[in-house]
Amino acid sequence: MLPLNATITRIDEESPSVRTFFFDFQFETMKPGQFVMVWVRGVDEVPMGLSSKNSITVQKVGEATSKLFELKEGNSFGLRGPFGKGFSLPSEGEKTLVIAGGVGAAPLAPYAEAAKSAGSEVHTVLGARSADDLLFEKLFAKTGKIFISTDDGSKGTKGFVTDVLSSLDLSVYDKIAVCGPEIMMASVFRLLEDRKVLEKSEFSLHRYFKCGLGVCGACCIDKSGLRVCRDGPVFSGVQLLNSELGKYTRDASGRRVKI
Amino acid sequence: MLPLNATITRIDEESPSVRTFFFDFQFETMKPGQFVMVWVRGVDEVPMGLSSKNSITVQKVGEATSKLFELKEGNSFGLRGPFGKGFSLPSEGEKTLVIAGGVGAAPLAPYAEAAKSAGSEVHTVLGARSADDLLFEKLFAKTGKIFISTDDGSKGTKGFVTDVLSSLDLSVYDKIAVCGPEIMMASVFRLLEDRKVLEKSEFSLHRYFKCGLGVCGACCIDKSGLRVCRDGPVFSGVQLLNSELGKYTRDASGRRVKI
Amino acid sequence: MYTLTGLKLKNPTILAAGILGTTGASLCRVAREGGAGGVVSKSIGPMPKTGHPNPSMVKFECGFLNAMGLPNPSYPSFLQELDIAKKDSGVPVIASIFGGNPAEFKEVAEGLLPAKPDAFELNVSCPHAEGYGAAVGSNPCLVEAITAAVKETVNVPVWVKLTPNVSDITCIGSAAESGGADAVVAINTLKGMAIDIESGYPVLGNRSGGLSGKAVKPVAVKCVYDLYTALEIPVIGVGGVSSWQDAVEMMMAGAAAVQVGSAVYDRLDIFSEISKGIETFLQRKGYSDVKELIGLSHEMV
Amino acid sequence: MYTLTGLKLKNPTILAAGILGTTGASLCRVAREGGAGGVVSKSIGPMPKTGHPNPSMVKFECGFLNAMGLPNPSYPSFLQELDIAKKDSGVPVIASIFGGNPAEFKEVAEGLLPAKPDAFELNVSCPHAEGYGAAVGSNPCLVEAITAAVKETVNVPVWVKLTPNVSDITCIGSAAESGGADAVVAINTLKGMAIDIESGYPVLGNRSGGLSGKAVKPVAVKCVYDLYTALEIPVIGVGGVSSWQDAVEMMMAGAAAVQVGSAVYDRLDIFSEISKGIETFLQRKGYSDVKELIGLSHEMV
Ligand SMILES: Cc1cc2nc3c(=O)[nH]c(=O)nc-3n(C[C@H](O)[C@H](O)[C@H](O)COP(=O)(O)OP(=O)(O)OC[C@H]3O[C@@H](n4cnc5c(N)ncnc54)[C@H](O)[C@@H]3O)c2cc1C
Ligand SMILES: Cc1cc2nc3c(=O)[nH]c(=O)nc-3n(C[C@H](O)[C@H](O)[C@H](O)COP(=O)(O)OP(=O)(O)OC[C@H]3O[C@@H](n4cnc5c(N)ncnc54)[C@H](O)[C@@H]3O)c2cc1C
Ligand SMILES: Cc1cc2nc3c(=O)[nH]c(=O)nc-3n(C[C@H](O)[C@H](O)[C@H](O)COP(=O)(O)O)c2cc1C
Ligand SMILES: Cc1cc2nc3c(=O)[nH]c(=O)nc-3n(C[C@H](O)[C@H](O)[C@H](O)COP(=O)(O)O)c2cc1C
Ligand code: FES
Ligand code: FES
Repeated sequence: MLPLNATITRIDEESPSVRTFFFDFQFETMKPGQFVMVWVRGVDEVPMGLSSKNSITVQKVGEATSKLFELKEGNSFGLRGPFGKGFSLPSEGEKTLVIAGGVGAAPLAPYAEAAKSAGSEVHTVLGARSADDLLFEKLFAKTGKIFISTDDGSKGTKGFVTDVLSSLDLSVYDKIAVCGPEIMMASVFRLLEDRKVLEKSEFSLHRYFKCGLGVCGACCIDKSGLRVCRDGPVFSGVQLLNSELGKYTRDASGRRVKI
Repeated sequence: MLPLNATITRIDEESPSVRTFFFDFQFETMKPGQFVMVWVRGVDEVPMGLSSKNSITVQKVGEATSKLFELKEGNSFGLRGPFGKGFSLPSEGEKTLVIAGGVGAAPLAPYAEAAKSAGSEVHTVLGARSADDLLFEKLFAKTGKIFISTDDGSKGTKGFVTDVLSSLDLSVYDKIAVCGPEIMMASVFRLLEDRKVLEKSEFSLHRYFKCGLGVCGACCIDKSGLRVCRDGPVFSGVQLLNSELGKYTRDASGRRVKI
Repeated sequence: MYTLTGLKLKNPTILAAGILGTTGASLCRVAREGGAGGVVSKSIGPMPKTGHPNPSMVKFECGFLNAMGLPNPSYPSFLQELDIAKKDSGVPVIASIFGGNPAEFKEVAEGLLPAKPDAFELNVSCPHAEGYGAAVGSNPCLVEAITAAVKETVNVPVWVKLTPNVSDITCIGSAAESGGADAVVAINTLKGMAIDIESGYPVLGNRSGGLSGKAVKPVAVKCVYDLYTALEIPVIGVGGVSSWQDAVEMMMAGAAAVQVGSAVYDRLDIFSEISKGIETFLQRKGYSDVKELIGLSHEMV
Repeated sequence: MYTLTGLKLKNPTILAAGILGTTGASLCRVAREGGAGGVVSKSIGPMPKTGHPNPSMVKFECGFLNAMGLPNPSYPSFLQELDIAKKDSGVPVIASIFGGNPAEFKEVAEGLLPAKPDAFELNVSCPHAEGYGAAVGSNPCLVEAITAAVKETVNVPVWVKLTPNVSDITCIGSAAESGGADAVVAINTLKGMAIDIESGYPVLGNRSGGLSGKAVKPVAVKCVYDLYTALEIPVIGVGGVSSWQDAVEMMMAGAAAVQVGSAVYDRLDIFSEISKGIETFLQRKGYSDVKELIGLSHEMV
């Protein structure tokens, strides 16, 4: 499928470096955790989680995202997707823990909403560098109890999401959904492993994507050889045992790069 | 669609020069008058009307048909189709006249049956060179009254189908379906025109087919430019007014050849 | 009205060579019922040819394979068909011609002149006719000589139809341009074949043939794109166009007009449909003239 | 067991170059979970390359367009991946390599020797990497020299992967054979492109790229058919194979084995599926050995 033309209908400033871009059609079948390939024409095409059926939430980090930040309402970009495997939804009555770090909150926002709609009690641990960078705080608060951590202590617990997690009884949750910077996810992974709740957990991974279709192999992880773009980006904790998570990633050429 | 592999399940000897080849699958959607392209591998591919959902009835005339006649039960050939437009069926209570000459009876046999099933009273005028060459006589007799003509007078009226037709009251029929050698069809056409019943009539034409798909243009007739393989082979009498019918045909190179 | 190498087209869609182009009547029908802005005849040669044995064309999932083998009644017999097309089609009629060398091309062109075709299209690109088509069209010197020979003979525009079955189509396009071509047409079919696995027989009577339809569109777009960069003369795009979107894509790649072949399989009025679709697109996008589309993608960097 | 240029394959289906072949782990997965009889790595070059900007691959109705641009970590970094593949895949591992000239090919082949690949596949056919691939692979002299240079360097089989973007693929195949190739592989992708009509931008980051998938199968079958006639060495068929029927067709055209690329999009275990399908077909038809299929269509006249 060739890229669809997405016209921007609204831009929300979520934080100094993060914006949500709403576009003029809905990915009706989208499951939270699935991603789209966002084609900033003439520049690059990059993966972004869907933060709703008709939006992406983007952190400005480099060339493509900076160009995106120059776009205004009425401008457009290309979109292919939705691709990949999303988070699995809880059943009615199950308890869900959402663990979001930084822009990792983007795919987890629609997940928390969907989990609540499914009849689950949803708790969220939301981490960011500082209070200003906290994403979707109101949304998460609406879906249930929220625990906040900031690196600089400007809001909530000073420290990392793991500092919040260490004081929670994780055995009460039936689903644990995690997305954030890899360092953070690796710490969470170890913590969940220690607490023996890994089998309830799912992590959304980032790797360098080229095709986004599961064909080129750019995004495969060790040792399983699973494709992040197709078999993921959401993997169960168990799938990630003995994986490269937190150890290394690969650059666009395929070379291993330490995390 | 590439040719399907049709394995011969039975061969019926219909007349000294005509055989029916039954094959091992059914063209469920087939409408009487539609044709298939019969691929005699290594030789040629030629059009044949379907004489039932799973048979063709073939007159031996040249290379491809001779090769077909060498095939036995269990042998196979390729089939593409069904293609083209069939005869339109009568409604319940309508009267149908079938006019078949020679191997032109092949597509008309399933038509007569279908017309009868549709609740129509079916009469057939069946012509051939001699008694031995009469095709599907029993079948037509089963579907209703049958009038026979043979060139040599060995059965029925001596002469042509038009000799039978001249003694019939054609105004009683709601549908008139014609297939046979072009000379015969041209005479029938003139007769029906004279009797002012052309608008009730349909004729199945033969032209040299290459693609059979309506793309190459080999089978187009003057002056309409209609494609026999796609817009036909069955045309209403009205569509054939002012046409080349009975005047000329075209050979494989596209040159006009007098009939 | 849309002008292309001096021809006034009703719209920028043209019937491709070898499609419903064997008789004058069918050319007229494609123009009148189909809505084509212009029609190209079947390729006509010096001698009558019955073509390859059937199967001569098959459809598969993504397109068509054909090996017609240039069946044609030769130019003397085709004159009357061309007359009919000229008289009744109401659109420019382009005579496609072929031969094995410059002299044959010249002979056929001359032979058809009495019927006054609006332009000639030189088929130096059919991939499955020994001694003709791509057999001559892969050789730049021959292409130039053939083009020059026909240009000398006729005083209507001459289009040269190119084969994609070469290492560098722009090199053949340049040869046509040097020979005086008024436009190039790209592409003819890609060499291809299919085998019936039940029997082991190649499906086409000629064993192999040419691929057309949706499958070849990306190849055609690339050829048109490259030719647009390399040549001064207009490029006419053909290959897999089956919707107005395809036509717009082809024009953005650089096509001054499009030809439609295999897609007449879907519906005869594909020409009207495409030209209406282009109009609507122009309006929606605020373009004032279809010419603004031509080569647009070259500017998007 | 199926022997091809001395390699013992579980079955005649092989993972094509550039597909899920960037890491040792994914090569192992394709072999173990996918059921491939052998696996070819991503093409590896002398220097790390990040490849072309995205979009680098898009899917359309009839296939895929890609312009990866030969991203690869270079041979020193790839050694560890090849080690993993050799250790854990359980099937022959073929290293695909590329360079701009014979010396670079030699350097890369030598550099990968420590990991003991079972064979080398020389990529002289990628259509969208300047100075590499088809840029060298359209020149028979260069192809012969490159093949000879690698043959001199290694003592495992050398396969040469050919581009269909030439006037006559058999001429390039013969050059590879003269250079000492143990097999040729046909085909790499066809030059192609697509344009986004909403914006006018070519869809691929590199503007144009290579066509693969169903669309190219008839072209690949024809190339294999012609190469089978022209060469003594085995031809490995690749291009649009996505079912056992396609594989059988390719083998009847002359392929000693098939490679599968784009069709891993449909399902990873396409390799097991194809090899099971071939087995069932052989039984139904009463063939005793898959080798009886190879080139069968050449005998059907
Ligand atoms: C499944 C998935 C979902 C994502 N969801 C979001 C999201 O919802 N919001 C968000 O802000 N970011 C998300 N990202 C990260 C986002 O893709 C990168 O921030 C973006 O690609 C940066 O592009 P750039 O050109 O601005 O940066 P560059 O300057 O090109 O690169 C900066 C860094 O971005 C990453 N990056 C660049 N190109 C790619 C690529 N093709 N594939 C993967 N990573 C790349 C690399 O780590 C690179 O080092 C997601 C990534 C993945 C894999
Ligand atoms: C729509 C249609 C339905 C037909 N149905 C029947 C049928 O049910 N039974 C039957 O016996 N015959 C039928 N025919 C006629 C049949 O196609 C020819 O008898 C057959 O093609 C002869 O092939 P051959 O190789 O044996 O003869 P050849 O020696 O090749 O030619 C003998 C004559 O057969 C005709 N013919 C040959 N090739 C073709 C072709 N590709 N397309 C059309 N005509 C061709 C020509 O008139 C030719 O002069 C039908 C024809 C058409 C167009
Ligand atoms: C049945 C058929 C016959 C053709 N005959 C000719 C021909 O006589 N001369 C010619 O130049 N091209 C011929 N072509 C090529 C077409 O004109 C066109 O270049 C090609 O089919 C690609 O366009 P399409 O995908 O729209 O069909 C023929 C194509 C087909 C399918
Ligand atoms: C994403 C992608 C990457 C490819 N990379 C390479 C490569 O590195 N080296 C190579 O020789 N061929 C490469 N190819 C070509 C394939 O190996 C194969 O020849 C081609 O895709 C046709 O086969 P298919 O239709 O089965 O995909 C690549 C193809 C694709 C789709
Ligand atoms: S990005 Fe190509 S396989 Fe995942
Ligand atoms: S046979 Fe080709 S159009 Fe009828």
